[in-house]
Amino acid sequence: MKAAVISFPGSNCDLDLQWAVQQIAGADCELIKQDQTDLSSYDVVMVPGGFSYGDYLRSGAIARFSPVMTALKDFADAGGYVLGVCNGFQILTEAGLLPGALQWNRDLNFICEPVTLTVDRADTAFSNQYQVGEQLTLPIAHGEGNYYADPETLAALEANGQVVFRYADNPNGSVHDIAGVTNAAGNVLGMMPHPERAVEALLGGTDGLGVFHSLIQQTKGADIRGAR
Amino acid sequence: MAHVEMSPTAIAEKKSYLDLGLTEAEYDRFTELIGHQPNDTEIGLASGMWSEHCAYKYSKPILRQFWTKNERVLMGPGEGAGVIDIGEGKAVVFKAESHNHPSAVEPYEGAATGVGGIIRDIFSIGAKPVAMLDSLAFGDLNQPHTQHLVDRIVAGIGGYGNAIGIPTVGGETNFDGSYTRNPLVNAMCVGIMDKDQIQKGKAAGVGNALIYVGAKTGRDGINGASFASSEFSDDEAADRSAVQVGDPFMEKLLMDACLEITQQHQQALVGIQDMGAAGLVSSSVEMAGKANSGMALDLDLIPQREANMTPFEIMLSESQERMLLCVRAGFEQEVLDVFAAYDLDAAVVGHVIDGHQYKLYHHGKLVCDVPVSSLTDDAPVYEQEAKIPEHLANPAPDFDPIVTDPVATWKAMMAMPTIADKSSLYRRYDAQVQTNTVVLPGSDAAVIRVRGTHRALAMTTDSKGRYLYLDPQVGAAMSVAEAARNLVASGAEPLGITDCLNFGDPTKPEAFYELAEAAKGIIQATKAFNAPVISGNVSLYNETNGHAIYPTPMIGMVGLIEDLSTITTAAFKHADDLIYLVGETHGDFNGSELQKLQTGGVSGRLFDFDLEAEQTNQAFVLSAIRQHLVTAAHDLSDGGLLVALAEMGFANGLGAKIKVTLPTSWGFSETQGRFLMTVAPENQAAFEALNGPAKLIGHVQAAPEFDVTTVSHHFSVALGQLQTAFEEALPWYMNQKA
Amino acid sequence: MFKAKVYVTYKPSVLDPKAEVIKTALSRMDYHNVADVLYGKYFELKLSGTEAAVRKQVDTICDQLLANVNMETYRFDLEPITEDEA
Amino acid sequence: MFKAKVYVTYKPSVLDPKAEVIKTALSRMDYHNVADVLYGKYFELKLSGTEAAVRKQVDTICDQLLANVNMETYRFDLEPITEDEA
Ligand SMILES: Nc1ncnc2c1ncn2[C@@H]1O[C@H](COP(=O)(O)OP(=O)(O)O)[C@@H](O)[C@H]1O
Ligand SMILES: [Mg+2]
Repeated sequence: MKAAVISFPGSNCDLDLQWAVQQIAGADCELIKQDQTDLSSYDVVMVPGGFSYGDYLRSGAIARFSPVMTALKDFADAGGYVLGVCNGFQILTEAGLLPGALQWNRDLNFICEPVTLTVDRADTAFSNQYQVGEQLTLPIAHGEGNYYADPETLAALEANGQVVFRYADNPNGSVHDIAGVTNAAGNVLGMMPHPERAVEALLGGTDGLGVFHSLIQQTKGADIRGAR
Repeated sequence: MAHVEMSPTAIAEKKSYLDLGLTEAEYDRFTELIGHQPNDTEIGLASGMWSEHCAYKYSKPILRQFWTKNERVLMGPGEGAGVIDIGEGKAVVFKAESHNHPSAVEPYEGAATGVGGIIRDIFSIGAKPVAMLDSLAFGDLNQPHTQHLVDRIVAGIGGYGNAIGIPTVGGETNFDGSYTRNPLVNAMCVGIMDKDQIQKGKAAGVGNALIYVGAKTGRDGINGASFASSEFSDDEAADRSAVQVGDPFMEKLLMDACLEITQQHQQALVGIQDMGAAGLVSSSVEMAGKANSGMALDLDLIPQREANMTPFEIMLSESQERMLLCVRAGFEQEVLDVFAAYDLDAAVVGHVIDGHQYKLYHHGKLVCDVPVSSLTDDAPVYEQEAKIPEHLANPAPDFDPIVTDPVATWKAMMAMPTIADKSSLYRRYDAQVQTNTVVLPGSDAAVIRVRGTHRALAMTTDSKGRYLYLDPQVGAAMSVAEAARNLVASGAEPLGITDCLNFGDPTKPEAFYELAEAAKGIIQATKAFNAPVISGNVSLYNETNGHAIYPTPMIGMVGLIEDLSTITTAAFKHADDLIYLVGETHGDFNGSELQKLQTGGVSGRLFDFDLEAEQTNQAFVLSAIRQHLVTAAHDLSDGGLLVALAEMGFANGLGAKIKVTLPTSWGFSETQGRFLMTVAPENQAAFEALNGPAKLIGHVQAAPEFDVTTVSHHFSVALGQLQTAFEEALPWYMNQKA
Repeated sequence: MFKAKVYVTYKPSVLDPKAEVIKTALSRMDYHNVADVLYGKYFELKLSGTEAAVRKQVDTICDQLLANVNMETYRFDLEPITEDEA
Repeated sequence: MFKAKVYVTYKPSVLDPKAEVIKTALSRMDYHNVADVLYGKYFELKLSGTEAAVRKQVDTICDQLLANVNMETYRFDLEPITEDEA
């Protein structure tokens, strides 16, 4: 698997994602800038967490005007795999690559803590190493992670089985306890919890590794170092 | 509120320098030093540079006595931050800074810009910031004003740290009435670097350029340094001009760009310093002073956000997110290009010149021409008079607690705001970004691994204002000891400390006495734990309407763990592990949380402190941990033995059964130098063979229940009951109406 | 030259947590005569061009940047200003 | 019954990082005719009472709650509304 992580000005989980994919999951992973316009050499492009452009207007709102986003749209349209984590998820919704929007957490406070997720779909490019119903512990760290979609969109999401992860105990007010959702085609996933923060036992758990192993499995080729 | 310029004669006649915080004697001294009547700009610079914040004019005689060097210290106080060797080619850099006054006026931005400021100190040394800690003190939490301050200050710290991507991994939150109008907001930042890349804030080499980078200068926070060096009164609460808005996005770019320069453009860089208190003047003149250089700046080249700023305003503005670099002649473009790639405003604004004068030009006119030393080394230093405060000269009688219902007291103690769970606050901080945090907030010290080595760093902040109020010297030594105890419980060996000395008005003999005595205690204890002071900060005038805070030195300590497998946390791990109490317990209650619970305050003579026993106990605990004989360790501090025991049980829902030969009330005594540890049954013999100062008092049990036998009582309580009291106290208080 | 005053608010169907917090705060301040609170963002932009062009442009800026139309709505007023006011 | 429209913006001397970032975004969208951006908050409150009382109350609410007077200024308009509109 050849992956890239897009580093926007203000991204701050870019190096963490790269570390998880490269040092821990053992796949190729490059950091690229927001002005990159050609993504054709990658299997997977990841949009990291952080505060792109300070998140000053709305989280993710400004990043979507970066040159790389046009390329990312083409990449996704062509079937490339796109993973957005936290701010990455927010950027993907702002850019229209994923449905819905992320609103301020129900209690208006930033929340950093481990949460329990339930795997809803184990047949996606991002979750094929998990079992349906499996419970995962992943950290969240966000102020605007309260997923919102209007009723029709929501009904369509559920009907198409686009919800991949749900909160077991909803921390932020997200509709239908949605923690991670794909586009209709299933090749773009956005999730608020941070899988890259749960890949080493030393740091408290390895439940997030499955996301990266799933992508490696999906894109074949690369060998998986250290089974889940 | 724009600044109106006055002529040198008008300044002398109208004595307008008095409004800037300079005395007549200081005005005369400055006039003599510079050899002419100071003009408006010059007197403004003096007021900033001669403030306590920049010149340490009252605290210097105290700070000089600190113990600042051992074999590991690479750089002590004097630069942006201190540096200590941690082996394997790496060094740790750390410093703490207070932002008490700004946070009292505007809690969110005051706290946020405090975080921003301390981060700049760390990366100006060339270190990558890897962790933040925050030490907070507030008034009583049943006051709506306090609730508001807690909410906004915590939001501000998180707002900045979370956005810039530095994990906030620890800290402390204390509550006492003395902080009602003067909350303490001390932020500490820790960085890691290759030990051969240390940068200094100096401007040397005639012809070398000064490059300004970062946010444009505006009229925000003008002369905040002298603002922070005076007391509050009710009128000044309405003085709302000294507020800046933090921009963590800008600082992230600035940090990344500056680190790129310190790491990859070393041949271009002579020196680098952040613009903190007294903004452009302090950073530039200090850089010249350290290299014994002269300097000329052209103020028209300073990036400005507002029109028609006067030299006074430009030089004393405390706009945030700015840095000053001295760059070798010929390399200017190379450095400007790096900044341009990050979309940052940067400009060459001046040069190092021959001689020792500090010259400023504005619209082609020379507006300041003074010796560099008149603003730095020649600033006044005062030896103050010290006088023992009345409550120390004639202490109240000893407090002797009576505990008739042990379970009720235990629950009430768990809910004391200073003791209660702080997770509702620290969950608002990203503690994990950068993915190095091994021990999260909630245990004793936080632990960060050092990438590229087998090592980890443990870090903590501790302050004990209540103890210092009853005995500043012993209380300060206890603060250092508690910090060390927290590190040791995590498996770390203390490396060094940074401090924020939060005190009252130093011109009052009683307040100065407290400061001088506290320093003595810090010196004794730092030597005892081989943890020199490598950096720090002073915040005086923490008074409102004449009422000072408790004297509160904040101790930030960093320790080294050489082997990741020896990292230890406070949580019980397994049922049947044996519980040992390390250290002697006495009836030590004056200044304790139990005294506060039962009497509403603290009074009397502070209980004794056996520094030697503390050293012995810490050495024993560390050695047992390093031999892998310990499954959990927790230091005893606020609330003593029973509080610590309960805290150890909460994380994994494990109870305990213990028996102690102490009176029940002594279960809440705060005798120093103690730990609780657990040892797996199979290691009992090996552990006891160490012959340490540890006594077996019971064991961990699977049942979520604590069962305690003392000489006077036998009682048991469900873990859940104590945990509810512990966890719900802060959220409950925060929702109280007046 | 025109000044555009832009108002961005949540769609009525979206619960706005910030407005809720303000309501709670008002009732803590014992203001029980406040019936309703709406919270939004307010922008002023100064733009040059013909009125029609500016109107179209502001609409695009709102739609793509200033509001997230998945959960927010916007409206704006244009008023002509002189160069001095700009 | 009155509707109060409240505008809260930064004081002119305070740096507004949000407005700066919006300006950057507009120039990336190739809108070079936008001269200036102001970013603020907008509130609508509905309140009952006499005009004078309501005016005084809204002023207090702004000063103590809606605006942070350390760095923001506010202004508001009051308009009478009927019970139906409320
Ligand atoms: N303001 C804060 N920010 C971050 N962490 C905090 C804060 N207040 C308390 N904590 C964390 O809560 C835990 C308990 O704090 P404290 O009771 O002060 O510990 P100790 O008594 O061991 O010094 C620690 O892990 C500490 O880092
Ligand atoms: Mg402790």
